[in-house]
Amino acid sequence: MIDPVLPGADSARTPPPAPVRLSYRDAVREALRAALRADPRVFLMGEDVGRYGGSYAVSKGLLEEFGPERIRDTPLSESAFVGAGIGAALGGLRPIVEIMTVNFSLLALDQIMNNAASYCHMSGGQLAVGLVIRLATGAGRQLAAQHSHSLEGWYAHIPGLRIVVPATIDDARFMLAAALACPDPVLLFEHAALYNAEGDLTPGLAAVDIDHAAVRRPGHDATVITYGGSLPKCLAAAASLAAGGIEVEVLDLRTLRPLDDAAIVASVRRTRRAVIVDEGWRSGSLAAEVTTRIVEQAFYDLEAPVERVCTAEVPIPYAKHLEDAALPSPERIVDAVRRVVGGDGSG
Amino acid sequence: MIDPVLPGADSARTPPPAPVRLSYRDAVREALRAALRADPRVFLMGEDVGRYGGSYAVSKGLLEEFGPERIRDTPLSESAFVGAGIGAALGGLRPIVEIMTVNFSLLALDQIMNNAASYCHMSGGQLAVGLVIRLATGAGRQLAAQHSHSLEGWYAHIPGLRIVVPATIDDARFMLAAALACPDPVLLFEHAALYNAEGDLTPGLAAVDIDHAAVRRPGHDATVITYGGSLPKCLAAAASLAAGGIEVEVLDLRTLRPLDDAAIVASVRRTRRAVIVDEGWRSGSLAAEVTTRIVEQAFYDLEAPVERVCTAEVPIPYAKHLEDAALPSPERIVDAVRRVVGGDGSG
Amino acid sequence: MNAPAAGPAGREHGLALLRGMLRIRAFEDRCYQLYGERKIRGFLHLYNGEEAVAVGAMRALDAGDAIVATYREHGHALARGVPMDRVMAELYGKQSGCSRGRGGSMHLFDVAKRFYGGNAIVAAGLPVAVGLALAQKLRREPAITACFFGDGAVAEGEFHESLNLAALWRLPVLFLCENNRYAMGTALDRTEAETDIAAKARGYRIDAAAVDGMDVFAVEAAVGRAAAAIRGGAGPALLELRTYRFRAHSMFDPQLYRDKSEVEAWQRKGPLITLTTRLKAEGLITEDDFRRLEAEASAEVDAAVAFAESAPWEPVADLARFVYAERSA
Amino acid sequence: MNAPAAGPAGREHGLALLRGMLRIRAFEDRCYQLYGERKIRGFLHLYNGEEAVAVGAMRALDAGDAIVATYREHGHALARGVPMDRVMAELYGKQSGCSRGRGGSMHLFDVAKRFYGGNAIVAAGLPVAVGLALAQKLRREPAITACFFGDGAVAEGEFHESLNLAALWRLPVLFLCENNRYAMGTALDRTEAETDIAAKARGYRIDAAAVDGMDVFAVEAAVGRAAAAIRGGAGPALLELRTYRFRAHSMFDPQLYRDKSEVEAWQRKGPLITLTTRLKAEGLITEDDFRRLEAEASAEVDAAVAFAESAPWEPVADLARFVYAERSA
Ligand SMILES: Cc1ncc(C[n+]2csc(CCOP(=O)(O)OP(=O)(O)O)c2C)c(N)n1
Ligand SMILES: Cc1ncc(C[n+]2csc(CCOP(=O)(O)OP(=O)(O)O)c2C)c(N)n1
Ligand SMILES: [Mg+2]
Ligand SMILES: [Mg+2]
Repeated sequence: MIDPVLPGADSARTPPPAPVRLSYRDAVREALRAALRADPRVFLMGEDVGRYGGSYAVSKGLLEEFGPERIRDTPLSESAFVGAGIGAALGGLRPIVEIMTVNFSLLALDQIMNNAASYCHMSGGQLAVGLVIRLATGAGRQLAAQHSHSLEGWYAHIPGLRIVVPATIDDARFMLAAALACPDPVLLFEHAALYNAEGDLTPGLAAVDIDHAAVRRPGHDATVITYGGSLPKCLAAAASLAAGGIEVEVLDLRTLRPLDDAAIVASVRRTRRAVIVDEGWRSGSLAAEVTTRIVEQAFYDLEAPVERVCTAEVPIPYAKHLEDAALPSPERIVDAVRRVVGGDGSG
Repeated sequence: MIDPVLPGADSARTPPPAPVRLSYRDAVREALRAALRADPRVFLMGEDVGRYGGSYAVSKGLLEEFGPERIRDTPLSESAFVGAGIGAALGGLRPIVEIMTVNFSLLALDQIMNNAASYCHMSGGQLAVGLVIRLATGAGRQLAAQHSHSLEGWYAHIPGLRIVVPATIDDARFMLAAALACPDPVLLFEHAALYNAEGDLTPGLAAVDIDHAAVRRPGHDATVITYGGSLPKCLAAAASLAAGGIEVEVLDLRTLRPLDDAAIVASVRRTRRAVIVDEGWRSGSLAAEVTTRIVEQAFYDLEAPVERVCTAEVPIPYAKHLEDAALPSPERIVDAVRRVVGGDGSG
Repeated sequence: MNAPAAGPAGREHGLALLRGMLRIRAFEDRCYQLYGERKIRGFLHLYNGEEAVAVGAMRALDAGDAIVATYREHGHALARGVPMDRVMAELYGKQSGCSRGRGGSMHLFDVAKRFYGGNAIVAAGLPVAVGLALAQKLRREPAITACFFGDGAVAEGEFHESLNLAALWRLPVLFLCENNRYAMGTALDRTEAETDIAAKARGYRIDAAAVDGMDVFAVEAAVGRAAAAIRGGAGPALLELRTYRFRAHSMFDPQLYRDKSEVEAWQRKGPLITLTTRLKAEGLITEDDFRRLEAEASAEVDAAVAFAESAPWEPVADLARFVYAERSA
Repeated sequence: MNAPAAGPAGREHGLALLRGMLRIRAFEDRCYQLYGERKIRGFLHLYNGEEAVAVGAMRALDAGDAIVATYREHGHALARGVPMDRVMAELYGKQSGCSRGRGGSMHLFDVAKRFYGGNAIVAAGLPVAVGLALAQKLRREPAITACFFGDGAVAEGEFHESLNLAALWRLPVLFLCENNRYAMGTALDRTEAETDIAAKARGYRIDAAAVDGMDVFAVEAAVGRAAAAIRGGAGPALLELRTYRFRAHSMFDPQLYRDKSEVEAWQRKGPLITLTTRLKAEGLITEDDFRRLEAEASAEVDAAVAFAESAPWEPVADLARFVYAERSA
């Protein structure tokens, strides 16, 4: 698998190691392993995280290394084991709860919104729910309506939660530690289509923050704002636009709550045009919030209406051609960029 | 209580009766009674709808009139009785399921999103879930974080659902019938703060649609777009602005999904300025969606950035002064209108 | 297990059950192959080893009864009479599929057969079944609702809420728990403090029994008895059907959680072997009969594949259809 | 009811229990009055009639144990030792309230007392209690978690999921069901097919017993025994505490669902009358003792009201504090 000697905090003095190539899946696993090693209060709990090795093979091998107390298979009881994660956090542990996919998190929403997100405020600051919930998210694998939700943007509506979305190998490897260092409930969304993606860890990198958006490709003709599973599509669109002479800046939001307004506004002020790409259903999408923030904070800088490329407003169908038609694609992103750059959007 | 001879479809030939004054609560009750009388397939089910008379006294007296089969008290099992409503609809009945408040609907979200909203599409059109779910919503009565949600805008993200929000006595009285006539799952949100509001039924009115927004006050200086429990606040703000010479148009969305884009755009094209007022938390609010639609469809008509007046991003606190500070108020609406009319919003 | 002895009523009965089970087995084996060929995609959960449950149960139910199933429901759909070619076309994602290609393997529907699907959220079918039964009761219909779910579903809150509601309101619903001993990779004794599922039903005052789910006659008899009682007004019942899944949970499962030897031991008492051996021993069928039924099943699957291959695709322009019901003009 | 006879260990014991119950009664009666004066707002659920449960249970628990309660939790907070003035200030919505005025009646918290609140979503505290107990077990603490909930909570899926999880993992949690026979206006037999709550626990292999919740000694003894067993590693337990709510569900309840005579019958066997009569009959206390304790309770409530009246308001500028944890600098 991967080089066991990963760059760590204490490697600061040694020369940066050679780049390590690994998959997003392995990066998440390495993040889990590092967290479990670093802090005895950390444990992982969820359906089939142990014996089965995780439904996406993310936690494979961890049961053997850390034992069943810390790699804890749960019954199918999403509400109870998420609530148990909340309680365990209050009791002094640092739980990582895996909800196999975001689709099943609806069963735990009461615990997430009414308890995890509310305890701190409603106790006047006495309770801190230092809980990380990991969820696979997204469509694209023909899993049909009940298994294809992209609800991270929807969850970002809820005060009291932090929503983080690793889109790169570096973030898959290091966002978990930042989430665990945070005293608040953090939902960490991993797009299932990314697990097989491979890439290099940035040599010498030992940590990332979960506060700032990141420019993944600089450009000046328009800003393409995205996150998670849509980032590769945006980068592909950017490359093909560049071939046609249009240089877009690709901004990876990384954290959906709280949003990094400064980074969004700074980029849009420069490029004066924005396209938001987001796998959520269009109405009420995170893209609507980002659009609104741009309107609120950079209205007079805009040269064209903001465009958004989202998922069609349908429960995701099984058939591949229908599913493809429902989801954001590099082609749709290219078209949207051309519209904002051409300035012929509407009006 | 109220005149039993309500205007009905068959009263078209008789002269319109004198205006009937009643409370929003009584209007909803009358709507329920009329629906139960009109169609033997209709029944009402939920926690404490029968013996207790409804937690907001809405269904008081219905058990006596229609009996326990049709006014059906349920155990505290939100997921099961919402799912049972779905199944009963599939089985040929026309259930009205009451979830006592939207706060408890989180426990039924899986049934709502993965079943009610998905069955039609995922069965290729074979299943129609003709179910009406009624929910009390909103804050303002010092009920604290777990009992003060305004999630109707959040629910409007979900394809397959229709979201309707009666804000007036007429709509409280007649939207239910329109919802029951619709073959799709309809969520009908009643703001708890409206139940005691009194008003006149429009004489001769026998039905309303659930497809169109309605101008509740015409004006030309700006459009204030709102719905539900915020409508009275907007009308109060409009009145006080009018005293200062600013005439705003107040648009009541009535239906949050699907949105009546035509009405929104038509009004904003006229006034060239918009303020959205929505009791949802600001980030990811319905106001963001409405703002984005205006940007997408009327960008070049806008003279100023759209403003939104939403709830502060906090779990609602108990203390009155804090709760008041968190919620939209006529004062905050007036200020926002002054900003868009003054044109000094940002930039 | 407290189901009394049951056996074939004669040659035709035996042949019918065997035919039903062979059809499912042949269908599932072909699906496995077609998945390898990428004709079928998404999640695919096969029913090999559990055929006696669907076939025995459906035979004991009436055509007017409503059926609710899970994502592992090919067998239920076929045994219920959903045409095999339309099921196969669905797995291909074609317009002629029983869900117009929108559902796929986990969402087979056929309202004409009162087959209410295919649900991919564990336990989410139970409340819906309760509602279908509520409609049957309020409409004074003679029908009942049969609801299939796995052992894994028992841990979900909806199991609890649904059983209570059904019992409280004395609804005509038959809960059929297919206990194949695993929920994905998690064995029952690692998800339930009390592993006797039938015993749990008592907490709701629901009649319950465990049945040998490898014995199609036992299943048919138990479901028949329970259905008759429910139809007679006895209120809901639960049957725990003890069975075993021969294949992996889905196509992505390396099966780290169980030994090959365990699988083999169960295969030796598999429902098809057991039934065939018994029918032959009782002189009701011959090896030729078996071969003929197998050939018929194979031919039906061939025809279903041919149908699916040549079936049309839904036009992309129709993507947004059926999000809302189409009102007849 | 299978709790063996239990009684006072002596005068001090009896006085302590009586004091605890009188404090709650005096507090609740004042709350009722203050609601009428609009000093307290929102939902207010009073505990009159159920005092023996909180007082008996808390006395049997250790200071290190964690407590999870419901929206009807004034009694639990007071019995646990949350200062009465801070509870009253909370009901006033003041900054000095035990939740800084943000929680109100339904959300009393005091982490120093390991009092984890006040939850207004029925049954939502159970999973949290399971998690607290998981932490206690993994951290090898000697403490246990006691989780209070009403009879209405039993129908919720979270009851089922939580009991199973606690039993499966043998967690040190004591489930305390306050069966006051109604969930708002719905009597238990109209929400549960099986109304014997203790019997339900068997479906999870959890030890359970029903206890006379009007008898503070019975409660104390039963909770003490259960807590000791749990501390000894026996795994979770459930007690059904049979009690009755004397007042309306909340301040908005016209009580159409029960007869005055039923309430009066229960009031005659109320926990305070029963205890006082017994202590006097056994010669452990006098009428003077009773009067003194009542006066003390009344004085404490007066002081709490005075404290709440003069306590400061949280500045509006601090509205958005505590949405996220404040990291120490
Ligand atoms: C609510 C929910 N949680 C998790 C999953 C993921 N999942 C799919 S199938 C399955 C196992 C279910 O086991 P069981 O109910 O025994 O049915 P079987 O697959 O054995 O037929 C799980 C955990 C899901 N689909 N729904
Ligand atoms: C999930 C949920 N559903 C409904 C409600 C509304 N509600 C508040 S209290 C209550 C009754 C609860 O009864 P019980 O559990 O017996 O507690 P008691 O009030 O009798 O102490 C209901 C239905 C709620 N708070 N939470
Ligand atoms: Mg199973
Ligand atoms: Mg109760």
